[in-house]
Amino acid sequence: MQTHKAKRVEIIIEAPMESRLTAALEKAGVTGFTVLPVLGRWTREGQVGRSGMVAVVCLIRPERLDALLDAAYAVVDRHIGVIGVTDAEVLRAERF
Amino acid sequence: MQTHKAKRVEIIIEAPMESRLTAALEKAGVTGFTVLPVLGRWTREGQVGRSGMVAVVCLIRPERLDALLDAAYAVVDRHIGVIGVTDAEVLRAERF
Amino acid sequence: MQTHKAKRVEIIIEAPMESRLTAALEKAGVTGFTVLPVLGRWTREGQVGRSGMVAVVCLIRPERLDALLDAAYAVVDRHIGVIGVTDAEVLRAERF
Amino acid sequence: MQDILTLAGANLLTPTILCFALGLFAALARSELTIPEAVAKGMSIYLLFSIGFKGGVAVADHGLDARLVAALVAGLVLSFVIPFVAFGLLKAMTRLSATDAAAVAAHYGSISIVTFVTGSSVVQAAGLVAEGYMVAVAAAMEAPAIISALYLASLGGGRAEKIDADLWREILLNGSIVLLVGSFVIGMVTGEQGMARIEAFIVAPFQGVLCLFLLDMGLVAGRGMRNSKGVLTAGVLAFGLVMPVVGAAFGLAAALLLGLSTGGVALMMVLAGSASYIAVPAAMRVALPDANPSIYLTLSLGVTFPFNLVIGIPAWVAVAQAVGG
Amino acid sequence: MQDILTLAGANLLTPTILCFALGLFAALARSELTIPEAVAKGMSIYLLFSIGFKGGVAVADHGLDARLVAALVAGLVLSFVIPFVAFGLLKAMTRLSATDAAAVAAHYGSISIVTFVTGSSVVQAAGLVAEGYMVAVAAAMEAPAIISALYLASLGGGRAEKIDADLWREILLNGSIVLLVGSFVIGMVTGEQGMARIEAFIVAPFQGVLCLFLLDMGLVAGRGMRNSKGVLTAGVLAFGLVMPVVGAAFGLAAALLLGLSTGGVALMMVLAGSASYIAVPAAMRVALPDANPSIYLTLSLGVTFPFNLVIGIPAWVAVAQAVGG
Amino acid sequence: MQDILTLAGANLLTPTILCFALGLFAALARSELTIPEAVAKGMSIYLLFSIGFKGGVAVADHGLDARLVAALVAGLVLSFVIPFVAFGLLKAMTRLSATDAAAVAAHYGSISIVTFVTGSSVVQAAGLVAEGYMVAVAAAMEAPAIISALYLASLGGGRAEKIDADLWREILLNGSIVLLVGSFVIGMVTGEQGMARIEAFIVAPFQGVLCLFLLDMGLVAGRGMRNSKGVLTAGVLAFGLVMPVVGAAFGLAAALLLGLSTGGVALMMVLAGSASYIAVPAAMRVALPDANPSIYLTLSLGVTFPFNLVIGIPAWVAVAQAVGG
Ligand SMILES: Nc1ncnc2c1ncn2[C@@H]1O[C@H](COP(=O)(O)O)[C@@H](O)[C@H]1O
Ligand SMILES: Nc1ncnc2c1ncn2[C@@H]1O[C@H](COP(=O)(O)O)[C@@H](O)[C@H]1O
Ligand SMILES: Nc1ncnc2c1ncn2[C@@H]1O[C@H](COP(=O)(O)O)[C@@H](O)[C@H]1O
Ligand code: NA
Ligand code: NA
Ligand code: NA
Repeated sequence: MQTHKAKRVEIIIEAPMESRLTAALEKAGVTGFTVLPVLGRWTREGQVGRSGMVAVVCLIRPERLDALLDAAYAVVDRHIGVIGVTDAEVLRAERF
Repeated sequence: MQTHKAKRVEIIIEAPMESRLTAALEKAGVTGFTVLPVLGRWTREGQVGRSGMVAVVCLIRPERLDALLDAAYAVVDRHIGVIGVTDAEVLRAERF
Repeated sequence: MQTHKAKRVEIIIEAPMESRLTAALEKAGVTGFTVLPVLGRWTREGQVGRSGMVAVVCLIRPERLDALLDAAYAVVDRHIGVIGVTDAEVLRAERF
Repeated sequence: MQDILTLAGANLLTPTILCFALGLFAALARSELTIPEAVAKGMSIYLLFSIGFKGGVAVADHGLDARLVAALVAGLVLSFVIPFVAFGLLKAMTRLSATDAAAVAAHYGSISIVTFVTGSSVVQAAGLVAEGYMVAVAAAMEAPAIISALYLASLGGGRAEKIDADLWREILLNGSIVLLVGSFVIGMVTGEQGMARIEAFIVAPFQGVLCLFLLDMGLVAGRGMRNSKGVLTAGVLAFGLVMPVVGAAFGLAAALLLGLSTGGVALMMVLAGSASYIAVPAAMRVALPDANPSIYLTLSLGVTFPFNLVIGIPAWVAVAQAVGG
Repeated sequence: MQDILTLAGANLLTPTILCFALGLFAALARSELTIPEAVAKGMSIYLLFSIGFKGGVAVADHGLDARLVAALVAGLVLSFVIPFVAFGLLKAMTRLSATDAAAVAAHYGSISIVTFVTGSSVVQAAGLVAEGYMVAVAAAMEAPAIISALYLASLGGGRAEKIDADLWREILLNGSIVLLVGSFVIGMVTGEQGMARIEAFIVAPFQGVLCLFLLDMGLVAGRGMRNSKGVLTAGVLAFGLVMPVVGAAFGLAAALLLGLSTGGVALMMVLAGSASYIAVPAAMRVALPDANPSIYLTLSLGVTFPFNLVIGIPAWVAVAQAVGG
Repeated sequence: MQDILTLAGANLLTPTILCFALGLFAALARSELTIPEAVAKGMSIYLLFSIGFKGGVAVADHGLDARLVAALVAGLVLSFVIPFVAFGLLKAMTRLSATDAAAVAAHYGSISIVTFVTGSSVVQAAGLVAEGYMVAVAAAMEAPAIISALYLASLGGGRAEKIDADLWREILLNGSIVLLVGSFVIGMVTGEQGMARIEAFIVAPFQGVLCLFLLDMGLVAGRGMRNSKGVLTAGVLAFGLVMPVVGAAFGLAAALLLGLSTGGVALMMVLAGSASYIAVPAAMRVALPDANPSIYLTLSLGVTFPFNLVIGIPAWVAVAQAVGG
């Protein structure tokens, strides 16, 4: 099956920063991402609201990686969390 | 530690299609997969039942990749969602 | 943006073994990991307590991979579950 | 008319409606207030179980009404027929594609169980007693509309999936049908004795749970509105306000033909005038994946649901009283 | 005998049992009805807290019974001993490996708290009053069977993990033991005054919550049955029906030796005849990972639990009345 | 003094406090007992809704008190001012960095709604009636402290983020403020009539839900204590015990100036003496990411919250009675 080169970026970030991160990604031209819940550690900081960490996964064309990382880094910078990048392939390149 | 080449396939798909996808994977000879919840966007389509998106992760032997992608593609085809593939290594090849 | 080589290890393991695995990882010098929930199959083994499977994701420096895999393997050994490793890159190497 | 306005006013200032408004406000103001998915599902299971069980007990009390079967058939027919009406209206009022129009039509042929639950409590507050088997009618009306819609879509050249065995099962045994019919039967079998055992759980706290549930509905509807700016044209929006009235009129006609009680007339109007936002959207994702969910969800949950809550239900109750009294 | 059948019949047509049946039906018919994990856990916490607290208040009311300690010891002994009986029966009736047989045996030495909760409500509905400390006995019976089973497994050549400090803690401080004993103590300390404060929460809605909880149990048991087709041979299945009777007989003997009240006799039979499906499976995954969970979970949850619910509990209550009256 | 001790003793042996202690014990003993996140959030939504609604109904009943606005202003001022006091104390008593000290100060200027809820039920148990609008005061006190703290942090050279529009919205429309104020308004609008509809849900089970919620708080606080060994120096710990007394003294002064009722005086002390662990920590993660969350969370949840529950609340009630009577 025909696949296309892509990068898989995984950003683990504090939940209160999630909306800032996804807004930055959208600004940087990212067309889609998926947010996964992370099992909590103690910092249950928002019992009515947001809490803990989340993982944001994003598959993008390699040439857009730098724009994405710049945008993500600007948000994560002083915050705890991790940014990892993997080589990947995707089906249906028209969706990216 | 001894590792073996494998492919890591990650399929992000609408929850109402999950059982169709996993049935297709099993038919295609996939021996195992893991389903992760995805944090909801608005489409809370099934308050009693299934809703949102899920991520299906599957580690398989490289030679089985094509069969898996064909099976997955047939299900996902007209639906929203993403299929990404990464090179990986696994321990305990006897389990794959 | 400057990135650094790393390994991404993904361990899918029974929830009752989670604390044993993470303790072993910490002993092996792993500085961080993320635990993701897995959508249950039938074995709802702990209605007050822990249940099902979890996915433990860990980004580490390549040179530490073997120590990690040894530690993880000792815990997972006789248990069901999967250990997969992918090449990755990380930002902010000082955090690893 | 005066009556209707008074009733609508009284209905507006109940905790339930105000909770819905609070949810809408919070979502539109982008507050991060959320009710966890699991809790919302838990409350909806509670409401379905309670309403089904109470319906069953009512039937056990008053004996099986000869009209039960007739009412069920009427419900099935309404659910089959209304999508054709809705489709026609959509074609006249909007520029939606055949596929989108068919998907929307399915929602309006089916029913919203929360609208029904709210309607039941307004009927009761008005001092009326409806037939207990109306919950069975509600369950009967959930699915047929889907079949009509898929037929309409394929007529219109859309690529509707075949309804295979899996899809049939998903449609006919969807969670809310099973829970509603199941608890109805349990209520019927155990009757007043069963009620005595679990009354403190399913009757007394009902209104309060409904409040928090509608708060969540408001949050969900409000977030939907925010995310689908520009999805709805004026024509589509108008459809979302006109169609519940048209549906309710069909419900009224059927109810009068059946000779239902005043409460039953009101509930039949509520059912026919309501639009699904649970069972049908899930079925559409599987069977009509090319239809745009933003359109049908925003219409059903963001336009018609609030309309029914605030205007529709009190109006139908008043109409039923005018016609019945 | 007549009595037993009448009681069983009456027991069958309660909302609780019918809810379990509805869950079973929905799962076997592959309906997608589900109760969120978090809600099911929440209900089980509620039930444990309520039953523990009520037991404690009962003890506070009636004073500490001299038999409390004797009953606790009896519970511990039963939990230690029954696995040996179960293991012997399994070796005679089935071809399970020593490891699998030991794992199954652990489940039957331990107890099912939901069976106990249901038993308590049947005992109460029969107009009987059991000793409040039976909840403490229930807690005492959770863990010892695990130790017997690991011993049996290592005898049989199985690779049981050593019970290290972590595992001891997990076994002895598992969630349901801590919650049950904790709320029992809180009930004992705060007595009627404490009860007055939270009665509206823990007493009145109890039966209703139990209904929804058993609905979930039915769903879980039914899904287990579907997924484990072919796992259970006729011999294993027969064991799942015989063992609760054997266990209950042991419970009866112990209860008569202790001189418990009629209600207490019934509950001791219920406990000894029930099989764990929460604490023990988790411990087995850690300590006997080679044992097949499909076998022990299907047996415990899919065979013995429904048997106890429908036949066992009413039968034990009738036996207790026959013996006690 | 005698009175205070008796009251404190009576308060200690209530189910609510004992449930908190059970949670603490379970967590410190490393039991795996947990309450699902979603259920804990559900209970906190219930408690907020209930307390807000009841406050609104009380205001509807007694008419709008002239002191409402004055009390709101007093609450705002307290929340703005207390962080400066706390910051000064921290600088004197500890070696925390300016950033950490500012973050901690924000928590003590803001309030803990669960402490308030518990305080309300102790006030009520003592036969006192507080002003209904105290819940509005509670809501008003949530946010201002954040602004003071960011000012303090930037004074101290810390890198506080600018409060942009998003952050303002998150602070002012955080979930608990919206729910508390919203349900307060709904209670005020629907009054006794609204109360009659949902009383069985929001009044009767309240104490019981609070028990399970405090069980969860105990678990969370206990796990926090375990995970943050060594984080708190003796000075920081002392601050966590002294600051609630200082805060309560400010609250007392404000309440006397306002001329509140005895119950109102007690609640104002409870509010001023309590420390946030929900809204403020989330805001600090965004606005002061360099501050160490272990410090402020352990202090607020692991030290001051239990102190207030066990000693603070009964003491403030006794003081209010001494002053007011
Ligand atoms: N590039 C992407 N990377 C990761 N997930 C994506 C991506 N695009 C879409 N998704 C996921 O697929 C769902 C449907 O997206 P779409 O196909 O863009 O409508 C989204 O909610 C995401 O969870
Ligand atoms: N090939 C695989 N890829 C991804 N996850 C797997 C795979 N095989 C097993 N798993 C996960 O491991 C669990 C136990 O599977 P098993 O070891 O096959 O009994 C499953 O529930 C899956 O979550
Ligand atoms: N090496 C890592 N691999 C995966 N996740 C990590 C890693 N380090 C930190 N995390 C995640 O980031 C969160 C914050 O960690 P830290 O930045 O170490 O305080 C943790 O709770 C983990 O979820
Ligand atoms: Na309809
Ligand atoms: Na047993
Ligand atoms: Na304060």
